[in-house]
Amino acid sequence: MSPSEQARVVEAVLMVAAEPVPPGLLAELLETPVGQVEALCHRLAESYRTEQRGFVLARVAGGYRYQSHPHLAPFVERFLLDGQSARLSAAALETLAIVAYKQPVSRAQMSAIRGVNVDSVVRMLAQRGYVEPVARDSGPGQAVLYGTTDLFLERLGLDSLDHLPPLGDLVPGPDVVETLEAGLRAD
Amino acid sequence: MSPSEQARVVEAVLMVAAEPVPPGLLAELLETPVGQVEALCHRLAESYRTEQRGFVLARVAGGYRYQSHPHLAPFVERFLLDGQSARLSAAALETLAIVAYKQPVSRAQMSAIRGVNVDSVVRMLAQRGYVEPVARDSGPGQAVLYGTTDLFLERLGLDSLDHLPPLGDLVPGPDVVETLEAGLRAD
Amino acid sequence: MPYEVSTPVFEGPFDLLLHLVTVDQVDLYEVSISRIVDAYLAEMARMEALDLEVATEFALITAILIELKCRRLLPGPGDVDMDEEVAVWEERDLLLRRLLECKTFKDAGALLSRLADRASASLPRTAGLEERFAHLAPDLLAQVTPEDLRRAMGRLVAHRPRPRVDVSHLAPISLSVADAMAVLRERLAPRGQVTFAELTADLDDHLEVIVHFLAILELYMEGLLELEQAAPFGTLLVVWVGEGVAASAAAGLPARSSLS
Repeated sequence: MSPSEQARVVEAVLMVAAEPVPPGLLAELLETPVGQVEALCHRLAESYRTEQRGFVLARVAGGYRYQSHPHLAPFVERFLLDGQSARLSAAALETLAIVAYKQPVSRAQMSAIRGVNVDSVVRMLAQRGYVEPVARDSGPGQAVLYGTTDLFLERLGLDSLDHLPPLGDLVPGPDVVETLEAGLRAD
Repeated sequence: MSPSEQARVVEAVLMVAAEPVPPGLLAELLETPVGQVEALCHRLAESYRTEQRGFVLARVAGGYRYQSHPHLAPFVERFLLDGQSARLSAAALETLAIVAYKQPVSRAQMSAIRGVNVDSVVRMLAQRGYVEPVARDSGPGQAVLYGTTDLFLERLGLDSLDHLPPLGDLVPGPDVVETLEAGLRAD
Repeated sequence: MPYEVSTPVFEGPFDLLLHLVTVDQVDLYEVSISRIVDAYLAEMARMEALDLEVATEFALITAILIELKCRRLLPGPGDVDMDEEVAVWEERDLLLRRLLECKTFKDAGALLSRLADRASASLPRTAGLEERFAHLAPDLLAQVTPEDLRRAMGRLVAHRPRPRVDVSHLAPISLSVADAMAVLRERLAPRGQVTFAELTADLDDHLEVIVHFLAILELYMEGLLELEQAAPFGTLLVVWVGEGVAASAAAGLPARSSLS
């Protein structure tokens, strides 16, 4: 693969990555020594600078990621204040409810209950500070378990989790519980 | 603000946006007519193409967003590992097509077209966020009417429902009609 | 999602009909039911174990074919020639339209699948908010109450799919016999006598005609009307003999006692 092709792959991968990507991972993907990847990212970052792009290629937390250019922060801030929808989506509300009532709970368990992948929703909820990793599953895989935060309680006006409205009459029949539990065990 | 400065702002904002950003929002931010924003984004997308970037500026679900370049899909897929959303069955796709082209449409109407009960399929499509209740029938029974969501447009890479290929193109050709007619000969 | 359930060959009766007509070139009206049954038994024999869903599907399709044949055997609403001819054609056209519509959306589904496949080669950026901007994000919980959470959880628990009996093959009946009886009382009482064809002239749906016919039989059993037919398949005359006739145009008819 030519260096310019390698650069394209790095651009594509960093564009879709949700977290900083360690150079080692990029090296594996490109089947190239890490040193070469570092040099490649360096050149890319440099080119964005000289082209005066609105984004930068930053080295953070042991990896590379795209960020908005610091000079443009005022615009980004205005965009975030005006442009973001201030309502919680139905998907986010459901996921938050699962974390609130079932914590500590893994993403796989949330997905099993909601029937869809919850990764991006959980990331958003964590970014907003409503949920956070609280433990690791003791089973194989050691999945991260999530719980709600103090900010969550504060925003909902709750003293503690004990003050969440009891599910009570919502509790489903034993057959449904069985199905649910079978689903939860499957991960 | 110069056009190149405006382009930088667009780049910065799109880099932090989690959803497609409508041109109207960018226009407000830049204090510029929408038409100019559209032209700007067009030029930006064009420049990424000619520079052979690993990412593209796509117009989806009524807004702009960054996406990985389709040619680099093999690398991006290997990087993301956790498979994207599960594929839909033929039954689900047919039902989704009915909603897409006939919306707003009730479950009874979908059943009538497909000749089978669609309840569980519609529930699954709603859970995945591809369809949602959009209205209620004014007639007796006030059936829930369904429509497609922005997520549906995003998954199909469409800017709006107007960009769906016209249903007229899909109507079976004269040969099929002839065969069917012969098969249903009344005497 | 670990797997997708897919019915082995046919997805619903239309799917089967489409297949029979377009691929096997079967003439639905001419073919004997037993031939279809044979074809289906052969299909099921190829399966490893008897699948209840497929067996149901098979029963359902047979029922539909019988329904098709029955519909054709039903006498047309009017006198012999033109009306009947037209009715048969209309019925056939309706079925043809439905099959074409079903085929159209089948193809549309395949098209959506191709679009989605193409789109999935280009994945979106989802990283979202950088942490330095986190404090600027609007409070998404501003409108949310603890009760909202409880309800959301309730929806999730309640929405578990449960096994259910598929009754979609039963055509929806918008009109009950009781409804039709009420309608007929209203229409017959002032007019005294009227032909069945006239009574049902404004009905498009065969099923509604049948419901009206059943309603007439009910009213006959209650002794509220008499039926007259000069010859088999001849004009069916419905004569109102119930209360309310005296004031109507049919006042001259002799009162009759209940037959039931």
